[in-house]
Amino acid sequence: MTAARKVLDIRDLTIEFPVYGGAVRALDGITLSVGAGEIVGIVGESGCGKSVTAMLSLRLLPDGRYRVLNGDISLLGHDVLAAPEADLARLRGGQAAMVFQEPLTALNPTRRIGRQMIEVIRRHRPIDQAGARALAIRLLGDMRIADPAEVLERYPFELSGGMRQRVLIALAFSSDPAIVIADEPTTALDVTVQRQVMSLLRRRARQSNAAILFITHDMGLVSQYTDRVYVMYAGRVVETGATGSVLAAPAHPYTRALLQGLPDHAVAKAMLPAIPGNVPDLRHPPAGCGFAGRCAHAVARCSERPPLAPLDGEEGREAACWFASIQDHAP
Amino acid sequence: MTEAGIDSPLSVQDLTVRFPVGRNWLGRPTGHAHALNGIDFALERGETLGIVGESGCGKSTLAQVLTGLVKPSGGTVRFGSSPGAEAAPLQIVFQDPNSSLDPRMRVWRIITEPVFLHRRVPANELRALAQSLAAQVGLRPEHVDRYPHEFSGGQRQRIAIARALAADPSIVILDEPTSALDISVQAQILNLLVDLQRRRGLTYLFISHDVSVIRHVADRVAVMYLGQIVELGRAADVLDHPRHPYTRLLLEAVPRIGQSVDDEAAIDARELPSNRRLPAGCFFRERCPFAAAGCEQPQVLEPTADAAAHPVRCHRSREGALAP
Amino acid sequence: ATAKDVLVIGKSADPQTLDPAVTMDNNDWTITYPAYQRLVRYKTENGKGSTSVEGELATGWTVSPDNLTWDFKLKPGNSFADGTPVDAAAVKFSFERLFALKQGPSEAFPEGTVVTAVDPMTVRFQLKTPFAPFLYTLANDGAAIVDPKVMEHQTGSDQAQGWLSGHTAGSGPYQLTSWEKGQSIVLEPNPKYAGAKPAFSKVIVKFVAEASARRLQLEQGDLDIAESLPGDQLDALRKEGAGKGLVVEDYPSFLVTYLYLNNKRPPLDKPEVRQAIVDAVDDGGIIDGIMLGKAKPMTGPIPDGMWGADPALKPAAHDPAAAKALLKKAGVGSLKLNFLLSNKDPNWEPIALAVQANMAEVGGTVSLENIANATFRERLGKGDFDIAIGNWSPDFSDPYMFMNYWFDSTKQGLSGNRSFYSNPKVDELVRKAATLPNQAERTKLYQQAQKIVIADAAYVYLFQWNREVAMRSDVKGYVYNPMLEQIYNLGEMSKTK
Amino acid sequence: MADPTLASAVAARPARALFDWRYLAYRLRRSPLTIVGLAMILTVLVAIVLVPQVLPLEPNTVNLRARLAPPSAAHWFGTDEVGRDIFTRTIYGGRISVSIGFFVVILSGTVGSTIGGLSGVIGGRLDTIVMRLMDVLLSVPSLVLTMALAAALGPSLWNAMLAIALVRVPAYVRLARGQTLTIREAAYVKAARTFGARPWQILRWHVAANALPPIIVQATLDLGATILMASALSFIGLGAQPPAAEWGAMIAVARNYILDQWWYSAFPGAAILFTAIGFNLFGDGLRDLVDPKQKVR
Amino acid sequence: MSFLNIIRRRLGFLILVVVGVSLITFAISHMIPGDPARLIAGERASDEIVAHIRETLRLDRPLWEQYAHYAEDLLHGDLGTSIRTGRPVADDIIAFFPATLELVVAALLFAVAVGVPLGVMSAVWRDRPVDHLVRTIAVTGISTPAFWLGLLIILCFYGRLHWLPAGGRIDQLIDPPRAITRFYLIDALMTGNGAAFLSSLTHIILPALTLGFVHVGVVARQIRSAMLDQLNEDYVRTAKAGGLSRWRVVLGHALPNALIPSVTVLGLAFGDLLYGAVLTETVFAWPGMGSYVVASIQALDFPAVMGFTIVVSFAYVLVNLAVDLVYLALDPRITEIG
Ligand SMILES: Nc1ncnc2c1ncn2[C@@H]1O[C@H](COP(=O)(O)OP(=O)(O)OP(=O)(O)O)[C@@H](O)[C@H]1O
Ligand SMILES: Nc1ncnc2c1ncn2[C@@H]1O[C@H](COP(=O)(O)OP(=O)(O)OP(=O)(O)O)[C@@H](O)[C@H]1O
Ligand SMILES: [Mg+2]
Ligand SMILES: [Mg+2]
Repeated sequence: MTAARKVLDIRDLTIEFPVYGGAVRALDGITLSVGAGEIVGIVGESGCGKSVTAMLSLRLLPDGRYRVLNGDISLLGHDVLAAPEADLARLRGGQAAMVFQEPLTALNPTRRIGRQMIEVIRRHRPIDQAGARALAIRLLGDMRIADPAEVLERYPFELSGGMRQRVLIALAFSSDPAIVIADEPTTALDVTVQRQVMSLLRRRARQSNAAILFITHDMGLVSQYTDRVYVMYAGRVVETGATGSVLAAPAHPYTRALLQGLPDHAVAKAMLPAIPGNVPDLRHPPAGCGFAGRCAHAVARCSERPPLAPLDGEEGREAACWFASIQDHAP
Repeated sequence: MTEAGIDSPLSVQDLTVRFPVGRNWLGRPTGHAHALNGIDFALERGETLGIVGESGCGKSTLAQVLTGLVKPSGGTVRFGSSPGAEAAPLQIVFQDPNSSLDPRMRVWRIITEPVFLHRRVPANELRALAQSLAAQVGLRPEHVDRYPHEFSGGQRQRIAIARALAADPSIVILDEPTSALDISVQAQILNLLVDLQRRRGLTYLFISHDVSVIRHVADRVAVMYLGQIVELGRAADVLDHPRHPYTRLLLEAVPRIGQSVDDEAAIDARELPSNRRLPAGCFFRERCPFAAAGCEQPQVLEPTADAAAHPVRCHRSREGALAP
Repeated sequence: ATAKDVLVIGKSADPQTLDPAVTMDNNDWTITYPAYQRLVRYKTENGKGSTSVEGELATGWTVSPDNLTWDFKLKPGNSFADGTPVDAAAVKFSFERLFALKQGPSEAFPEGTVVTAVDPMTVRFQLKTPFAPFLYTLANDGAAIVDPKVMEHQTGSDQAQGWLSGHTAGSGPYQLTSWEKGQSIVLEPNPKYAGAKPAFSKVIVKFVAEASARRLQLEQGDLDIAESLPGDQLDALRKEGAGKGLVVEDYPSFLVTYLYLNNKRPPLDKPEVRQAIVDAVDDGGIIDGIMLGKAKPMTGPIPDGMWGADPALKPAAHDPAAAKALLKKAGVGSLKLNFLLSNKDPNWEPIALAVQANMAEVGGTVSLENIANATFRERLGKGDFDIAIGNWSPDFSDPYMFMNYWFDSTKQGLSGNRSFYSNPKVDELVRKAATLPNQAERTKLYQQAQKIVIADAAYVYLFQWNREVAMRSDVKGYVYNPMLEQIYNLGEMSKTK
Repeated sequence: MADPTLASAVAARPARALFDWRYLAYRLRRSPLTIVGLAMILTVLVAIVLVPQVLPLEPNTVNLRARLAPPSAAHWFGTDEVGRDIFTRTIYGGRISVSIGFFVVILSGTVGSTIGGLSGVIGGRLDTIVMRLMDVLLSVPSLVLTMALAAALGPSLWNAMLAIALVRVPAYVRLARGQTLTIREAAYVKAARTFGARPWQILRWHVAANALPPIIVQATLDLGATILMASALSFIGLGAQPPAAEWGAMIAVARNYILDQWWYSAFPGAAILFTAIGFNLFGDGLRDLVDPKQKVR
Repeated sequence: MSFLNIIRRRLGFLILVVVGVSLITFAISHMIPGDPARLIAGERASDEIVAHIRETLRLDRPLWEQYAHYAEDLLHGDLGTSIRTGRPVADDIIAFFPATLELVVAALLFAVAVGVPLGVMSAVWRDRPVDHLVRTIAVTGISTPAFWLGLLIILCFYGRLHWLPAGGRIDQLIDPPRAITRFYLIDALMTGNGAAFLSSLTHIILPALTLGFVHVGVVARQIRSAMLDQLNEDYVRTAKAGGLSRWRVVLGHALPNALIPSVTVLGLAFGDLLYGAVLTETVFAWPGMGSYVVASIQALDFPAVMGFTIVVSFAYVLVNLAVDLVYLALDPRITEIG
């Protein structure tokens, strides 16, 4: 898919965290982009580097805790890794907003909702207290919050999880961002509420033509809410393409195995085709294909690292496997 | 409703649990969380009873009552045929394998804890037992000399399962055994559980909020809402032909690959009410699109006249007002 | 620096109670003594304090031949700070109050004394038995004449004890005007005082617990007089003092330091063993090393300067060889003794250490037990010790304070005879001496007794202290009296500037 | 992975008994202050254990001729008012102080943690009573309690130690109980309870090992505090008694010489400071290391 | 409602504390070997006099009877009469306690004023040189024997530099301000007594510095660890992601939240400060309860020791009540304190 303009563009990014006993290669040469108004998903297992990618896109990881070995990030034309902190601070919450996973802890527990919202709003808009307050009320109203003025006077702990997440989304859209990065925004919520929050998020983004980078580990959500998807495994992107086609016809053995291992469509109590073994230890990232150790089709060549290469047959489809081919995955 | 048969290894009747919440200066509770509000079911030998429901509906509380961690405020729990039989051949596997294993115990100690707490057994016998159990859950014998932190999440859950098997239980309660695991590992554990059940003739009470997992492992399914079972029946019946409006809402909300969502319709969901004060009448009334007269009455879990249909806690459904 | 008409005295501790009928503490007397007057007072002869007395409130007195009836004529014109005249009734009130309260100070006065006001200006004391030192006890702080009006402040039946503990009600040159507890006391002239008008418009008594801080304040001129400085600091002050406008004066005092040897506890029940200790202890070494030479060896129980002392006596010699021989003779193989002391006097510990070392030289093992003063006293009273150390100073200027207290077997224990010494002959001698009116006769008896007790080695007499007083050099008129430790003749003092 | 063949049974030596020593060592290297603290503790220990072995020192030899001598080659730290060598006395004082520290901490730590642990595991009314009692004890100003106790027991080193230990017990009761309550909520304890574990078994198998690290950290910090407290007690005359060379007791005398003989109070004071800093730095660092919150993955 | 709840609970606890503390101190003070009567009578007093004094003080009665009397008086708000000074204990407490309290509060203010910024810097620049420096200062403070430090400070600031006075609460020649709160500084301000204010201020600086220095460490340590906790919280990330500047996040969000748990620690520090005050008071001739209590204990003055213990415990519980209330006011999440 060729996006008109890329709001976020990550090129060949490799970073590591120095830790006890070496360094964790959290991202190992990922390349990823989000076009204007596009909803892009990143899906992958726990620890594969989704959150690091999101945080790094706004350079929110604490300085000095990580090392960039290679690559760069361009966010709305700014070189995120090199930009001065002040520039980024202007970008954050302005042109580029974020929604986090845990809505309870993501809000300052001792401040009223209103104060927190107004503080951020006024950071990016030259309006007075009353104006900011009116805006906050409108934003909350957009999120279908019944009595916005009253909610502004509440503390986070007085709201339900779904409400809090809606507050965070409202906040994210407070300054008409070009991109919203949502890191597992519904993991802490119930399925019924999840659906509501996701739909609000998508609708709001479409209204203001904002792009969304949506991070999840739920294949179902990816399928329902994204246009395009990146499948990550052990700090690398293993496959990407339009969501529908990736899920319907996965090209990488990992994507395939993952989808087959889901109990959704399996015969009850039948043995599921499980992926053997465990996710590799990122302190010792595999030299070749990260999935080779667990892959049923691994051969000698897999000890060489496969590049993320375009696949024939479909625009925008790419996979990092020597033997990638688009195969229909029969549910 | 399944008869609380003579043969049922475990049956509960009208189980209620209230947790005191907040205390005034005299130490008296200022309110209660009504976690369970009248649960009835009977397990059948060798089956898997799946329990689904949203967070906070009382699934874990039910598990804790059955394992004796929480005293019920009302109702009875019966093991086997004799009422009040104490020594229940029942074990539990918790959700989070990180916190359910003592980080400072070696694996063989962890696995054999249900044994050595009650009998003095020489250490070498315990290790041998641990090794054989480890083998059954797919761990290597030398693993038993390590500490839990040296294992991955999936392996830790295997250890927890091995420990549950150590006491040679006939019933195992599985409280979301896979929700803390990687999706790529979930299948391994589900396979292991299915395999163990087959080999050892275990009865499972399988708790999960993931409908597809329940659909996969359960013979029968109970859907819980606000501390009550609203629908109970064969898995295929309940999940493919839900009769209770809540079950329908739940199933609809589960994200499915390849299914699209209508945002405008989805936005109007209502959230779960608090269990601090129970609603009068049908607990689901406020969120129910089918609410009508009669719903202000407390609902009971009853089969319909139609013998083929499973019991449901909704008079409208029983009256056939909610044709699927 | 302080103003010319203000005197600032630095003390180490707050007074406890200012009721003269209750307090037994010199530290309290600093305040009470100048606030009250007594029937008699110690004389000042040639600018020096003497141990003989003269009338203060009394113009004169007569004694009956049987030594039992004492009549005192009062000086007219004296009055208390509130204007109440000091008359026989006030004297009678004061003594009756003292006897009724029956606290420590009443101890000095003979049991069963009856006080009567013969006429407004004559007061009579009727004693039960003759008591030679009676006249001298009347100069004690406890004999202060208290304004009878204090009874207005009585609560319950406390004889106004509560009120007097924090106020003064006397006819002395000064009266207490404020007491910031723990911080300072301010004395101001008593407007009704009959004597010469005092020079200071204010006397401030400040409490500074740290000796070093007291010294610093004295050096900086924030204090005019600093009390209880340790010897080493006084030495340092003396050396550098002149340039800083400070003087440190030495005065011979009646404060003595001596060791109690528990005569009742074996092996110290043997005089040889006690004598061996006397011989072993290096008195001179202690005086030089610990007291820095600012003390004088004692020759016997009565300190030099007090009548009754025997000039023929010599200090005990340091003779380890003799000690060893004595021990051998007594058949004491390994001498193991405990040495009780408390932290009351900082010199006690080094002295104890020195004694420990001295005893080691002659083969004795002395273990030190430094305990809280209260416990220390308790154990002294019970005789639960082998060796203990103590300081003693007389309450009135009479050898009675030493001979009768230390050796009369009825005073065994804390009250005085702390060695638990008992010798019927000595009992007889000292008791007789206490009743006779004639000083020469009494001297003879006391000297006879001294010889016996020295031979019995009842105590180890170490030394009598030099009192050192550190003050700014512009303070004039201070007269030291060995009977009035920590008491200042505020009425006569002044400052030049 | 899932290959349960006995042939491949190779004993892998794990390393996590109480602390993960290798991990601690790794963290330690990045925490210079902790190392400094450790070095200071070691210095003190070496000095008090080895110096008297190497040098023939006698802390109580009185030499009145050499009283109050300034530091010199013969007397490194000078001498005191009866000519004892202050260097020697400072070293011996360290023995006393450090032993007091360990004694108090071990006594109050074990007693307090046992009470707290049991109280936490058993819970219910017993727990309420124990905790109210501890609250009352904690409300008594520790100074008055220690002083009164020391005075009641009679001033001696031993009694001062007992008094300090007694006063510190409630803190450990609270700490251990808090830990226990946290651990009690951990799923592994819940699991143990479903296996029918009795309170003492839970204490023995789960609480003891898991609650220990914070208690040990607290104990390390308390070592410093105890040494200070003991010297304070001795300073006001309720602790060590002469001729024992205790630092606080030495300063109590030395304060009278502070204006003219600086060395007398300076060295024992510096010794207290040095030792307490050592234990506090080390304990502080240890706390950071053991604190799970601050672990960087 | 919950304010009321806490107050009620604390007051209930107060009764428990008074009973418990009086029992404990009573038991302890009667364990002390020694006879207070002997102390008052003077060393040489005859047994008869001592017996008489014992009688008047009821010391000859059985212990339970003595306690019963004491408890009865206590109910009437009467703390008894000091054996040592012969004054009502309550009077002595009023005379000595405010000075201690004033010193403790001043020291606490100093400790907070210095400790909080240090702690914040230390947390923000964790593991950097600043952090090491702050931690060294903190640990040095905690490890310094206050009695020794006090001597050094006097020597330096009074002895050598002559900057500040070294003893007492106020210059002797200046009358203390009229007693309203009995805090000289506050009273001087309230009565507009400039000279007294200045003098009290110069007098309190050195002792407060000495006492406070120890607690600078305590405060800095606590703030550092609380700040580290807060800086790890998600909402800090949210605030940053909202574009707020680093110091706005640190000072505006993290610090207020870090102060909440620290309030409790300050409440506890108050107890330690009382402890430290005793040592500091002697050194600085501060007319507080320190030397009074030491002297009372040494004089076996049971009523005084008990009275003081009860009053201090009372104060301690009240401070903790205040802490609870502050906590409640600061943290909206807490609706009840269990
Ligand atoms: N501050 C850090 N220090 C060390 N390692 C880190 C740090 N942050 C992340 N990592 C490591 O980087 C890897 C990627 O982490 P990340 O949080 O991006 O995973 P994720 O895909 O978001 O997982 P999840 O689904 O659990 O949120 C993990 O192995 C993690 O352990
Ligand atoms: N110890 C407790 N004290 C007070 N309330 C409790 C306690 N345990 C559980 N509850 C309440 O009981 C209700 C049911 O909790 P439970 O843990 O059984 O839910 P659940 O269905 O297991 O949820 P989840 O899917 O989140 O695990 C919740 O509202 C919870 O707040
Ligand atoms: Mg993540
Ligand atoms: Mg649960």
